[in-house]
Amino acid sequence: MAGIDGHEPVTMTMAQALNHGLRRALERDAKTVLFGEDIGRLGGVFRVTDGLQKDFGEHRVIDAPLAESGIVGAAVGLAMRGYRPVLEMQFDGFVYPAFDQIVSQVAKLRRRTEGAISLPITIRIPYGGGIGAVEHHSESPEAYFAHTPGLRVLTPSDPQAAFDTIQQAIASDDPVIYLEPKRRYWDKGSVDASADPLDPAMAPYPWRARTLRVGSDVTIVCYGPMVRTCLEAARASGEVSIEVIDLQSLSPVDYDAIVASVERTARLVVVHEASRNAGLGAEIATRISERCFTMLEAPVTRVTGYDVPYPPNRLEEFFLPDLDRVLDGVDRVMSY
Amino acid sequence: MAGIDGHEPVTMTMAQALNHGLRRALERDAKTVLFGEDIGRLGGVFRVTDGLQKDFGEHRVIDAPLAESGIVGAAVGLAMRGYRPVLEMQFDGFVYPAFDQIVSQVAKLRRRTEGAISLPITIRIPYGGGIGAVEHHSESPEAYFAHTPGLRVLTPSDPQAAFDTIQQAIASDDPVIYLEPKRRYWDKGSVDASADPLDPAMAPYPWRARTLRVGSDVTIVCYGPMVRTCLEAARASGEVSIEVIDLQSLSPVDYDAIVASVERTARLVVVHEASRNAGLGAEIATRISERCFTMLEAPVTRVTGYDVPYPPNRLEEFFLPDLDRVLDGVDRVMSY
Amino acid sequence: MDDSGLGAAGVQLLTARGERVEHPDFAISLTDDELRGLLRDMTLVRRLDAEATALQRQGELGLWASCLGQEAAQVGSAHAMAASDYAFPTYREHGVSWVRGVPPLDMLAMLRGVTNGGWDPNRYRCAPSVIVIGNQALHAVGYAMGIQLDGSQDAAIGYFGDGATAQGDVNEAFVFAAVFNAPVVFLCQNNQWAISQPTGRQTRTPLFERAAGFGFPGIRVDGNDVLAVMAVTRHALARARAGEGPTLIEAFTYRMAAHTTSDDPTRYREAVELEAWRQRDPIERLRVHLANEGIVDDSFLEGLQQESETLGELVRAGVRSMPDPEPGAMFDHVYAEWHPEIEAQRDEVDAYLASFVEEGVR
Amino acid sequence: MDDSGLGAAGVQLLTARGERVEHPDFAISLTDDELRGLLRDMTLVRRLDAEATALQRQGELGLWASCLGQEAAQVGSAHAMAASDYAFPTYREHGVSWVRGVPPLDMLAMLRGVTNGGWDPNRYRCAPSVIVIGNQALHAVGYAMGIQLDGSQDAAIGYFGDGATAQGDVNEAFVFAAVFNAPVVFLCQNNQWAISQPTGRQTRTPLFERAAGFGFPGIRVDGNDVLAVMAVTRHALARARAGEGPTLIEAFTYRMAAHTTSDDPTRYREAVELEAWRQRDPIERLRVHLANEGIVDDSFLEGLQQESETLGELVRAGVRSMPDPEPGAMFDHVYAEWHPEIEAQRDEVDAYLASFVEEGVR
Ligand SMILES: Cc1ncc(C[n+]2csc(CCOP(=O)(O)OP(=O)(O)O)c2C)c(N)n1
Ligand SMILES: Cc1ncc(C[n+]2csc(CCOP(=O)(O)OP(=O)(O)O)c2C)c(N)n1
Ligand SMILES: [Mg+2]
Ligand SMILES: [Mg+2]
Repeated sequence: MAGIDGHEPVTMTMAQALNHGLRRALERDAKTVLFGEDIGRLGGVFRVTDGLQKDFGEHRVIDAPLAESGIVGAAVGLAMRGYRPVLEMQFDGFVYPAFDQIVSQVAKLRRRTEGAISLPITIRIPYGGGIGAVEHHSESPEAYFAHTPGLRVLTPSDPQAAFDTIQQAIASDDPVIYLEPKRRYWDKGSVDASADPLDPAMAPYPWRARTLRVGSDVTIVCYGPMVRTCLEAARASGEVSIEVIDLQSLSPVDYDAIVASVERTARLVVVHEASRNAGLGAEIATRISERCFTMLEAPVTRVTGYDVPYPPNRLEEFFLPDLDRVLDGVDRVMSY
Repeated sequence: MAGIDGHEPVTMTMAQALNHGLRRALERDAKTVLFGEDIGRLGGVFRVTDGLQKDFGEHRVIDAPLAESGIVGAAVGLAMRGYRPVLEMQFDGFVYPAFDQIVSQVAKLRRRTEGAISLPITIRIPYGGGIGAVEHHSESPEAYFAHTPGLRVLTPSDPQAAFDTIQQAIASDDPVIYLEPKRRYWDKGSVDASADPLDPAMAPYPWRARTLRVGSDVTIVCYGPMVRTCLEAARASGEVSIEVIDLQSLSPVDYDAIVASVERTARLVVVHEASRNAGLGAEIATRISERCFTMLEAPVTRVTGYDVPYPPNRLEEFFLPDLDRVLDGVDRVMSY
Repeated sequence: MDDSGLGAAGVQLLTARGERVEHPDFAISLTDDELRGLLRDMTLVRRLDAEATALQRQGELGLWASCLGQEAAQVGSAHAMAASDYAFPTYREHGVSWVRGVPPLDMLAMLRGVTNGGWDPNRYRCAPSVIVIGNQALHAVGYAMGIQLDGSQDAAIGYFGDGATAQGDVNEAFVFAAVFNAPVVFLCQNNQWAISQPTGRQTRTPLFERAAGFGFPGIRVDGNDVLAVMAVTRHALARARAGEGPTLIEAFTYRMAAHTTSDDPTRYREAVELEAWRQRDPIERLRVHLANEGIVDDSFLEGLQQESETLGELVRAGVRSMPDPEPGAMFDHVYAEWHPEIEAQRDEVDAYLASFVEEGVR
Repeated sequence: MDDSGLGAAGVQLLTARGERVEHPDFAISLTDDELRGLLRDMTLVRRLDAEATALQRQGELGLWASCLGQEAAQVGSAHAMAASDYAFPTYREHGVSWVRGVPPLDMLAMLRGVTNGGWDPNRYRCAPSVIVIGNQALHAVGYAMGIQLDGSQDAAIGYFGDGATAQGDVNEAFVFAAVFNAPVVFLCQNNQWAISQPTGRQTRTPLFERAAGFGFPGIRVDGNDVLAVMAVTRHALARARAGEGPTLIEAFTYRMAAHTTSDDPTRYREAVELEAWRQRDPIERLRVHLANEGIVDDSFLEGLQQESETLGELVRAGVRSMPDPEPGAMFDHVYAEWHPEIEAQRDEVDAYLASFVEEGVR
């Protein structure tokens, strides 16, 4: 991984980019500690924390007992003592035991104390399906967190975004639910580490959407694991010119970016893996329907997972939006 | 409470109606058991289970240790043994410790076992604000549950609906999150107990919305605690003719009823206490925008709580939609 | 020791009749000033509590969770703390926040409904009271882990009730504290009731015995004996500072009042039980002891009475004149950093409320 | 007993060298047929496990969580159960579901990815394996509460690992079981590891000691000694049936394989540890014992070897030919009753897939 600190972009996987981002955060601030199950010698089940305990010590990269409420609850106390805890939930399906601490304490303590206590806690959660896993290992819980005031929710879609936004999330004085699209962990991309992601000029960056592809007929809004799928669909689409927006921040959402796009395309497709009912797509559709009411040529269309528990993995290809389903959504808004 | 079993409608509070409904369920099926904190001698902090332990015994109305995950987890086991547990969470803010058992087990076990195991569990939760309570006692968590496949979510808005739907929820072989609008517990209404709410003719009833007021200019969709507020607003509105639909079932939602109304009014306001972002209002707005795209004269408007933790009670009147805010929403769709 | 209901294992230094007794493992020696200070704090806390209860009845407070009867457990344990230690209380620990120096009106602000907090936790090193049963036990452990990482000599105390011991979070706190050998004291006030449920609905064994299975000591102390509570808590804090890890203290006491002002205990408990515990009153026994020893005299007690009156007046007047926050305050401090939605909704509320002013309606 | 790593408290009836020893509190006397049956079950479970591991490597299964080394703890405890008792296993209890009669292919279906369950729980009185650590401990308690309400003599067993003891749910299960005196046995297989974490990261005390603080007995047993596990579990089940409440059994054993086929244990544990435990193999010690006693001979062992081969072939062929479910199956059994959204989405998927058929694309 030579060159990560130089000025040459380096090609690496998203998991490696996160590892480098965590390393930078550990170097930057002695109060930053990593806490989670199996993150030490094992380096986490996805190796995102690989080598960090060896390099920073057992008091900076701390293996936790097997209890997620304990991990998050203890992190609240660590934050009150001035630490900046970065937590790892082993999988999406295992954050729920900590839901109470997240909703009742992490999200509310700053408001409760009228700003006297900040909770700069980052909760990293590998999320989403597509890796052929068993039950509880493919969940997309973003709507639960987006619906919870007091939290911020971020998700990167490529190694560069991962490298930058994990550092920004950790540096934020707000609690951040940091959703890592696990099936993109092994996707490679170029990472330019020369710019400081905490540079004030970049500071509002993580709360801004990115337009990854410009197009004129339809806007696709997506995030995390679906970004690659949507970019592929946009490229595969012959006649229709598709604009692709990667939200990055799921709460708050950068609606100005979407509105600016829909003002040109007049058509919007929102894509996510999570179940449809009361999912994030509904909020985006509602907001854009409000702000672009007279402009829209077709109702906002959602391409999402279904309202069933995540299926056994031999069926996940039918549950997950893929290139064809995204294009089917595009067809629907085009032919409305 | 004479006459509840006769053919004369009786006036009672919603809390009393629920008590009668629970009593009927206990009488109907010996496998029905009530389980929760302080539900025995105390009769629950809202007295909804008042007298039931005395009449049915400590093995039918069981006081639980103070642990919500324990209550829900044990209920899963009771259901597997053939029981029909009716749980009480003491307040909305105290269901979160049980979130994991609800999302990972209650919602998924039937699908996991391909129908071999049903979970006829009813989880009663007094919810919502407006009673001047302290923190964690005024939450509206419906969106979390509506977003969770495998659950049904019901909420009554008056004593008759409470009496009927609590029995239907308990009789359902699906898990039901039964949200009781706590500030309506003391509202009185006439309860007709002569019809059997489990009569097959009434069977799909709890999954159907009710049109409580017919109007021609705007449709208001609301549920639970907001129904009374919306009815009052509709009555107070001089010029505008307002139709009021009480959803009753929050998952699934009876969209046909809403569409049928919006086909006439062309305008929709959705009202709920819960925070706006990724709330249930977004789903309803999105679905109606899809199905009524060319009909709508104005974007669907939401009148909701804000995206902040529920405020201290001296501020709750500003957080909660009231008659004026509902009419303000109506003004907005009328003047769009 | 029979009169305490404690059982043989309970530590007692002052009997219910105010007799000073010795304990083989726990000793305490306080100056007269310190002893008078304990009596003063307990007396004033009781007055504050009574005043708050009255204010609730008058509609000035939304709710009150009385600590009547638990003054020794709270004041005694808090007095054992150093200024730089950190307390993690529940909604009932008025005696703790009082000793930590939290101004009485700050303590009442939450129940007045003008805030969900009330004081700056870091100033008094006393966290805001936590309502979700058990959550704060983990905060105390995490804070203690931070102390350890700092290499400091501070300690944390996590307060909770008998009912809370059934919660997953409290048990996870035991696990984490033991595994990390965290400098934390768990102070469980077993006040015999969790709303309507007696302790027997949460456990089949004395609560202090829970600790051993997690790998740290548990001690039962007469929670109505301020000297014993202070001695035992000092001992546990000393262990924490010495790197010996956590201790569970079960302070055996009684909730003399209703669970909260919304509760009706006549539905579930017998008056005779209350009567028995009245005989074990924590303040009266200290008063008797100090009077017998000549440490307090009538003039001191009259002065204290006067101070109580003054406190009562201050609280009454203060609560009544406590201003409501501005509506926009609900948007303050939700986030530390810029948040477009919060700002937009704040503007929405401002504009909406302004429209009434224009129309002259509100 | 030294060779077990168990400590003095551990119950052992068969040493690692296959010598039969007596224990003052736990005796067992089995017929030769029963003894052969135990050897047979452990051997076949091990073969099934090996076959599944191989199938995973070949890409036929998505994942496999091996029970290698834990056969005695699983087979022994399951053999102690009556047919009408109910087991609540985790993802690793293949030896339990085997003894409960679950067909081997049903056990593999979840790992094949064709279902999230695999068998009808009520038919075998064996719940589907639970993956969220600790959840099932509460299910077992609730089920046992139901037994109690029925006035029946059944019992339930909740299985979990050493890591699970840190979870709130497991501790709440202890609370509920104790308070309701539920006829449940907690069978904790302490296999020394929770993925990469040694038991010391979850507890500072031997796990069986956890129970006393909750008010019921805890027993450590040599988990690689099938006779001792069976004796101790029988004893605990008898207590449950007699209305004496729950028991925690810590079966002291070892996870010989990786956590799952996705894991790489060389990153966190030493080969020498594995070697020490190989000397305590649960199957070999029973084989030696039965051979020494003349209860099994070469022809029996050859027959068993043959049976293993047959099982292996059946599993291989069965897994390879296991059909994928239809896409629409994901909508089945989500709800028991009519659900308009589910039906609409099922139609949506059908129509969408049909469009490809029409276009001849898929
Ligand atoms: C998670 C949770 N569940 C339920 C409640 C409602 N509740 C408030 S206080 C209380 C009893 C607490 O008893 P205990 O822990 O003994 O403390 P005490 O009130 O006696 O001081 C209950 C059930 C709550 N606050 N939090
Ligand atoms: C709530 C939860 N958190 C994390 C995980 C991920 N995980 C799966 S198995 C495991 C270790 C379990 O250890 P133990 O309880 O000792 O059982 P063993 O695997 O050793 O049989 C972990 C952390 C999970 N399944 N559930
Ligand atoms: Mg109590
Ligand atoms: Mg283990």
